[in-house]
Amino acid sequence: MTATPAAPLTAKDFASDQEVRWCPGCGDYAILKSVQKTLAELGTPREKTVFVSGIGCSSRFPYYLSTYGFHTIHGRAPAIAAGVKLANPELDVWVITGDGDGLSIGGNHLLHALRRNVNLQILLFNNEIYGLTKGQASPTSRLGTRSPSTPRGSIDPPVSPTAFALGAGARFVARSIDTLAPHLTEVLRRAHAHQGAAFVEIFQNCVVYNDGVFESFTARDVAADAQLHAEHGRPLLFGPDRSKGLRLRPGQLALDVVTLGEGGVTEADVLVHDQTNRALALLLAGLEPPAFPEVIGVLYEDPAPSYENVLHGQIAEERAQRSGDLAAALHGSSTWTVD
Amino acid sequence: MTATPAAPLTAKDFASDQEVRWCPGCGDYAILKSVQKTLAELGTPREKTVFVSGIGCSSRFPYYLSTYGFHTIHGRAPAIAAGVKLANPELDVWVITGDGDGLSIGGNHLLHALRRNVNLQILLFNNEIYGLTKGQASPTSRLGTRSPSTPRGSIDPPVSPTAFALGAGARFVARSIDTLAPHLTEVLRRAHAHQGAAFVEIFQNCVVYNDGVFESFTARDVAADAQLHAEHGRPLLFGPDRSKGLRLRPGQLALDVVTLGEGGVTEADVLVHDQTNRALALLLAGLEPPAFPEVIGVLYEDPAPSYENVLHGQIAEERAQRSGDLAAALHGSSTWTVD
Amino acid sequence: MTSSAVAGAVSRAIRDTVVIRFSGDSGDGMQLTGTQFTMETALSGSDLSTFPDYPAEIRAPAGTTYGVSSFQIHFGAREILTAGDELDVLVAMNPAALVVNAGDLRVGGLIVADTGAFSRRNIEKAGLEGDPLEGELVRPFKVMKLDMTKLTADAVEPFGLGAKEALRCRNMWALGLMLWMYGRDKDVTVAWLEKKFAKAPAIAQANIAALNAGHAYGETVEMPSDVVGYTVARADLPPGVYRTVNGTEALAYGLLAGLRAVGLERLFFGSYPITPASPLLHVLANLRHLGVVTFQAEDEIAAICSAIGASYAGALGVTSSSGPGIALKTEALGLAIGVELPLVVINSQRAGPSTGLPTKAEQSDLFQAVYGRNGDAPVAVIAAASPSDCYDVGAEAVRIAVRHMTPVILLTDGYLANAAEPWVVPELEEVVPGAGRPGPGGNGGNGSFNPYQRDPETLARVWPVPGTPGLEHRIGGLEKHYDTGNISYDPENHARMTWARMEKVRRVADDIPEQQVEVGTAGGALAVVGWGSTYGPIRKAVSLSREEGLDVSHVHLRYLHPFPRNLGTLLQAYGRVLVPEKNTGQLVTMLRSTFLLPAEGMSKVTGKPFKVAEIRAAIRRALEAA
Amino acid sequence: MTSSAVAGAVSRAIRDTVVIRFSGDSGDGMQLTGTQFTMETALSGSDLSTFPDYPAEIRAPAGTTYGVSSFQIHFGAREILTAGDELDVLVAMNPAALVVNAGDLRVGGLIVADTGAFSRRNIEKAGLEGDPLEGELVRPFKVMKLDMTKLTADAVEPFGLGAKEALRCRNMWALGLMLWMYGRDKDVTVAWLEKKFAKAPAIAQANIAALNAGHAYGETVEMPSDVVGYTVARADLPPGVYRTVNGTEALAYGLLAGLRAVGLERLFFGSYPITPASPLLHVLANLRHLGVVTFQAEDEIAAICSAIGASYAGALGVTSSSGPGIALKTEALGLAIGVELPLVVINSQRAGPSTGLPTKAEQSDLFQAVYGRNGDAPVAVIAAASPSDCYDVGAEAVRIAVRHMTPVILLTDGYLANAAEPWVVPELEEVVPGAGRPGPGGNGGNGSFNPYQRDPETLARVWPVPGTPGLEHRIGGLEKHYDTGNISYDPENHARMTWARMEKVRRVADDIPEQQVEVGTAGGALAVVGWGSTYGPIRKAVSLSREEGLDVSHVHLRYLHPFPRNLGTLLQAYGRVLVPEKNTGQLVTMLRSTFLLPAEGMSKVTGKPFKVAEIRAAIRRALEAA
Ligand SMILES: Cc1ncc(C[n+]2csc(CCOP(=O)(O)OP(=O)(O)O)c2C)c(N)n1
Ligand SMILES: Cc1ncc(C[n+]2csc(CCOP(=O)(O)OP(=O)(O)O)c2C)c(N)n1
Ligand code: SF4
Ligand code: SF4
Ligand SMILES: [Mg+2]
Ligand SMILES: [Mg+2]
Repeated sequence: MTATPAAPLTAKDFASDQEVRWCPGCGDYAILKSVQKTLAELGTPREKTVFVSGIGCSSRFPYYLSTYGFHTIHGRAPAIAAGVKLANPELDVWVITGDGDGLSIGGNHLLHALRRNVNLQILLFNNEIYGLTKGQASPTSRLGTRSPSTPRGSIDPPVSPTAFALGAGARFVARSIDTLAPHLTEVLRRAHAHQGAAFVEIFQNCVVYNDGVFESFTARDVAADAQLHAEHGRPLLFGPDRSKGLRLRPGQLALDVVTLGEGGVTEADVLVHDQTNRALALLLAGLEPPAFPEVIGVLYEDPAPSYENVLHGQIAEERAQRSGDLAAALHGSSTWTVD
Repeated sequence: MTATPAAPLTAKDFASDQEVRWCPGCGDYAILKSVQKTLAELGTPREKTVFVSGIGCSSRFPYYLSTYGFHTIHGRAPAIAAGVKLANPELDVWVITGDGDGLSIGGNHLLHALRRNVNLQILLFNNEIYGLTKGQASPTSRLGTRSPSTPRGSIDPPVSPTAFALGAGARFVARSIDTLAPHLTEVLRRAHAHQGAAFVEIFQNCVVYNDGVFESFTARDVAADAQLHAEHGRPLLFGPDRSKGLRLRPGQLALDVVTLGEGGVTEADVLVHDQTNRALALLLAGLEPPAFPEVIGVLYEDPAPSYENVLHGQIAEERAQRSGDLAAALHGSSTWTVD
Repeated sequence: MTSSAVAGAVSRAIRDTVVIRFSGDSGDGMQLTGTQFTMETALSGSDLSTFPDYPAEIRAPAGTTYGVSSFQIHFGAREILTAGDELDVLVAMNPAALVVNAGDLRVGGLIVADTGAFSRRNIEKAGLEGDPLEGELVRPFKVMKLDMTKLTADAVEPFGLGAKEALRCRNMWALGLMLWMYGRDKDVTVAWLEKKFAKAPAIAQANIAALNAGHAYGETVEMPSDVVGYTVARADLPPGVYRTVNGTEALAYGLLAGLRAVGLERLFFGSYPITPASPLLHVLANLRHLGVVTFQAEDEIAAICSAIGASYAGALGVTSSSGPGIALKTEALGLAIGVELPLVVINSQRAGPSTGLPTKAEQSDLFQAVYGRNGDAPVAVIAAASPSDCYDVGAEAVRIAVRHMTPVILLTDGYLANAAEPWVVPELEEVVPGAGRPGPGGNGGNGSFNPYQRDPETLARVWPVPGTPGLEHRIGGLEKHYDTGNISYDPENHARMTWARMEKVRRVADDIPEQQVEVGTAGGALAVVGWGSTYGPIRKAVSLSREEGLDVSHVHLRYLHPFPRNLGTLLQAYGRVLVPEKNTGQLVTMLRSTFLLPAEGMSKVTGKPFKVAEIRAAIRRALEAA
Repeated sequence: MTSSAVAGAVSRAIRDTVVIRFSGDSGDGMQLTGTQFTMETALSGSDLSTFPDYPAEIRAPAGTTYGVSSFQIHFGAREILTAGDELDVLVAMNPAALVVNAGDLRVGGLIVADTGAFSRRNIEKAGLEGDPLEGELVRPFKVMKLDMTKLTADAVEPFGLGAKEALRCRNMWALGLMLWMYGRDKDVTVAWLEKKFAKAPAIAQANIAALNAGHAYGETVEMPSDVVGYTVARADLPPGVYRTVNGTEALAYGLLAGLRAVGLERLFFGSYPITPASPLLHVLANLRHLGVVTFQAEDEIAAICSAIGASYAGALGVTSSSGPGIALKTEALGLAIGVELPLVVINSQRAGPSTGLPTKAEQSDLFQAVYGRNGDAPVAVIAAASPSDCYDVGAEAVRIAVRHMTPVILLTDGYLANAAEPWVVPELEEVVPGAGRPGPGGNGGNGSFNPYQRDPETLARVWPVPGTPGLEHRIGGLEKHYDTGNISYDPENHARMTWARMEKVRRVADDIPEQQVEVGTAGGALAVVGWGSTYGPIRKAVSLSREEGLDVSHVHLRYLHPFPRNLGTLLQAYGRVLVPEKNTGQLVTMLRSTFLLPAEGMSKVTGKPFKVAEIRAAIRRALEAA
């Protein structure tokens, strides 16, 4: 068996020999590139890396990587990935899911993977639509989305993936954009560095069924005004010349947009991002253009022991305390002899 | 068919002829009493009331009421209840679930019932254990809970039902205690009055498998110090003489316990409860004795159109615009005649 | 509109039946092209049958073989039962389409290829060395090379579309040519284009121009001497008002007709998208003015659970999915069986196991439908045989579910869901109010009410509906007492209830027609027994074999559980029984165990329909061996 | 410790076998009482079989009939195969226990009742008018009235317990009396009490005092003349080191022995609690030092999915549930079949459908196991016949799953899970490293690796494990190419893979022993064919019938899919085949379809075990009819 070459791997080394089968122009292509780039930079060996996905356009992802991969069933990737990780904690396990896969049929497994804090990187490609099944509304589709299953417009208030993750008790919650390569790779690096379940929502454009749904903050001309790149310990500033910021409304738990200089507002008035504050993360997750910027980056990170470590720690204890001899165990507490 | 007597119904009128089969001393008895009392006070006719439950000790609930009832399968009550409500919005539909039923196997349906905002009263009896299956740890069990399935203590960080509901986008989130009858009935009344999905977590004592797990704030001697009864528009005060309160840490999204009079603290410094602030609700949901009081009452309420109303509104529109004649519809857009 | 109307100058050869396949890239609009050709052909009085076939990917990279999307239509002056074994004409919009489909063309068949799309790049994308139009591949066929790309570009030039939009009109050019070739009209397509692109008139006009250009090309331009126009006479179909319908539409209408027949107001449809079941959700979502409530649930479990809740509330609960999704519904289906509520569960079967081949049809979920539950958990199982049969089967499923207070599993498949054919618009019967629906039951007095009171004839329980005063009751999945409906752990009672549930479903057999022979005689040397979408090929194969003088009959089952009461005796009357199935042998297993009959299986598990020729060969083998 | 050791002064009558049932309130500790009596009885050298039976409620209100909890033990000097048809002794701790169980007592049997618990209140709670000890009910039996409540109170008085705690010792008093009556020792129980209540010595001592008092009561006090002590001779069991084991423990050990035999380090057990499957989770959670990882998942779907993930990662994935939970695993099981990973799925069957009777055993999930999936989705299915057989079957399930790279469904039931019997502690064989486990496969070079390379003999695919350089590969539920493992939509390839999956599982039949005859001859007038926990009663009934000279044999199936290769021929050699099942007839259906054999079913769906007498009667009927 040929070991992975000693020479540092490049992004190309993480491409499989399979032809990529997404629609031309699909945001998934850009994400694939960024993931391959990140893997190369992390330098984790291919053979120790496993990508687990559910079902959906996004979930075809593992086929296009040269690592180990498991394209499973709809919504169950987090549960299967947990099994992989608990059975062999040495492996570096990534989960790829979509807004339908992860939040419609798979919401329960996502909830429990997050609250248990299994050390997985969970990437949710949110295109606010069911791509593979030809464009029905998904749990993240905006109210009024017209689709084959909602000809008069969808009537389900959408769920916010990040708010959901925060409510579930996730200890790493971040957001990025398919085509924002530098930002995305950095977020992926952070997610990988985080010990425990790391949840990353990636806004992904479905050119066929939901084209341009994120334009309000991804379009070149508005991006600077409509995106706030949150960084821990730094003031929550945005705008072309970082002249705008978020201020905490005095005595209340609410945020306002302020412009530096206007009405004597200085940078000191601008709230400093504290990634360890869950309530702040929830507020940031809820902001939307046009009134507010879309906040991306690491909204929340507050590490705790990861599930597989605690589990195998307990088991190690038991092994230390009790004999591993099966034959002995078979005899149980009391036996008698017939001769 | 005998119509419900005109005479106002009493709590006893809401009891079925079935013998109640919970363990002596189970908190479920107290909840049953409060629900029957509430139903009598609401004056909703028995025949228009439906209780839907999953599986668990708590889910036996419907058998003990004289209303319509459906004891379904594990974790699925919210989905079945949604079907009942969407098929006949005239009905007043309650869901009874447990911490295992609602948050372990049933987490996904709870998520979607809440975010869709179907007009259901969802009561989750949280005893932090699997009662009916003889005491295994549940998703709300505290870390280290020793149970038949976790002999060395559970290692899953518990999920907070209220935080989960807030993250899911619920528009009514409340908390009460099995034996706190006046408080519980008031919360139930509020939940019923709320148009849309109303989520109520009820701390319920399982005398057999998790006895006393809520003692730290339910025990007579500590209750006053350890419980904060939140009310919209009123300062968040607690303590025997309401001498303690919660203050918002200046410039931050964090709460501190302060004592009126000490260090010049006055009631004016105490944060006023705003039930429309999701971030505040999340903060309150996270407070725990001994450092903080356990906050009960309506943590969050911010009504939005309920799902079944919007749905049937759309349908009414369609009926108004298009002929309901099936025979005509069968002909479709173009036909031809063979003779 | 007869063909004469457009026959024009050229002399036309007569054809009895024709099989055409339009094939191109997922992006080339072949499904639309086929659908329009179907419509025009139906209107011109041919009988027909279609077979759309597309990849699982939404839009695989252009030009690749796995991105090829095809639409096949078989039409003619005779009764058409299948989409056709072999192609007479292959319209290939690119090299990939040609290589993928050439093998299905009959020797001497016609290839119409858009040479404009046979660029070096596309040829490579199709995994080929040289231009296939020059090579061995096309040797056995007639090839008509046309630069449709250019011809279309010229035709739409006046409308100032971008190159990309212009190219998108290619399929209409090809359609125009084919409509001319078979003497079909194009008015309906013109009207349809005007409606579809109402918001973008330029695009509408361009497409119409392309359509006309393709049509005119055949009409006017000098065609290769060996390619002429054809006339296909009208089929003498039984008189009536006709429309084209695919299995999905027919099924949706059937459910509504059934609803009406049992006097119910509301059909609640809880579903979760999955290929190839989603189209039913899409169709019903547009019929909400007819009493449908559609609910796209968070998953299949919630979908069936919401439908069960709706049935409990007095509506008719219906849920629909495909194999993997049906699997997820299993536990909840058990609940519906236990509480004895009416429910229709529709399974659009696809090739498995697991995700398998989502866009390919199979019949491999029969075992799951009949046997696939924990406990002794009987349901009624019926299957649709053809697109139009979906209407009758849909109505029948509702009738059985409501009259017998039982879940009914309706089996269809991805082929039926998408295949279309002419359909005589059915008459709706007068409805006898309350008929076919169990009553609410009587109150035992003093608040005790038994929701499991049974109809002595059918054993169906009463259907008391929330909202009714005095009938308040509790039901659930735990075993209940036969006489009170309360929870009961009594062993004898469990046995009594178990047998009551079994017998209730068995008695469905007393309420359905006896099994008829589709083609042939009741008894003889050989019976070919089928179910579901194999109907067309089997019927055709048996008919042709009988014309040859072979002693073979066709028996086709709609009722798979319980079987029709006379089925055993009927099948015993044949020397041999052959059971073709698109699975490894499921119905044949059931027939053997039920009737101890040495029935023999015939499996095809390629995800493709049986060919008439394959079944004819099997018939011959069976009779020779006999 | 032989009975002589405690026989004491009184003269003892000899008994060959005895059936005792301890019965009382859910809160009365009957299960513990029975378990201790079992332990002492086993140590004294009797063969035995037990049958715990308790309600679905945790603690139904005291004194109610549905709150009654019972423990039955059948022991004796002969081979004991069942828990016994009829009771010799009923220990009734309250009126409800008496009314619920009296019917199972043989005429002339002994009732030992605690009169202290026959208060007016308790009598009413049991739904009775007057004291049953005075009425018709007990007329056919001997009744021994003892105020155990008072006798216990007196015995524990010195330890100053509250009335409630004192009452809790009643069961030990009753145990003491029964141990005396059958000349059993009590040392183990004393030791067990000291350990159990180590933290509360007063309670320990009080219980021991009660135990001694009950024992002494028989020893010393003047007993009713017609009630004496008994001696039950040692059974001559085959020599060996023995312990008692219940089906759950045996199964857990069997899985570990199987793991060891295939040379794997880690068994991953993903499960979700459900009655009656939970005990396996509880037992394995205490064996993590032996290489087990237990994971209580959020639901059954996550449970099987985590196990599949673990198998993908190179451990052996095992999951366990009961009917409703198994139903939920169906879709994921299809994935395991599609990706061909080893997996053991254990189903502790209970009475269905739906929630049904959670604490009652049934065999009604056989169809689900064999047929219950979408697509052509074969798995191996095996079943355990007795508590100790669970060990062998557990090991065999692991062997088949790993050697054949397939999911295996192991069927057991709530009866086996809880029933206990003496068990010869098995020897573990030497392990041949790497044997019985497929290799990782070879790398095709240039990064392309086919994870579906097959063993020419078994058709099992290779098992490349993440972490291994050079074997990186992708698998999934979509159909894959036979030769490359890549996604393939090719129709012929799908057919090839479908048949490969079928044939792989069929070949398990070449790797298992031929079917043996349990009792009797290979061929004859009548075969009684069973599977699972009906083993005991069938074997006993057939043995007794043969002693009567009847020509009947017992064939018991461990392998339900595929069947043993000789099964058809074997069964053809009998005039008639009778198939007793705790369902409405599932194995019998499979035998009929597979072998076209006119096998006849015999159903019992009360949730209770077959009685030997019931099967003997059926044998007689069958032979007379023959
Ligand atoms: C059990 C099951 N139910 C439904 C489906 C059909 N299905 C496949 S993908 C999908 C939704 C995919 O949406 P999303 O997760 O957002 O992925 P996307 O295609 O948008 O990337 C559905 C409903 C399935 N394959 N399996
Ligand atoms: C599909 C399925 N899985 C598992 C079970 C077993 N089961 C019944 S109740 C229960 C947990 C109940 O816990 P909870 O919801 O907290 O209710 P409680 O008994 O504590 O009131 C479980 C696992 C079941 N009945 N059905
Ligand atoms: S359908 Fe949408 S998400 Fe799917 S591949 Fe195409 S563009 Fe991407
Ligand atoms: S087990 Fe616990 S929750 Fe269940 S009935 Fe008994 S006390 Fe109540
Ligand atoms: Mg999506
Ligand atoms: Mg609980």
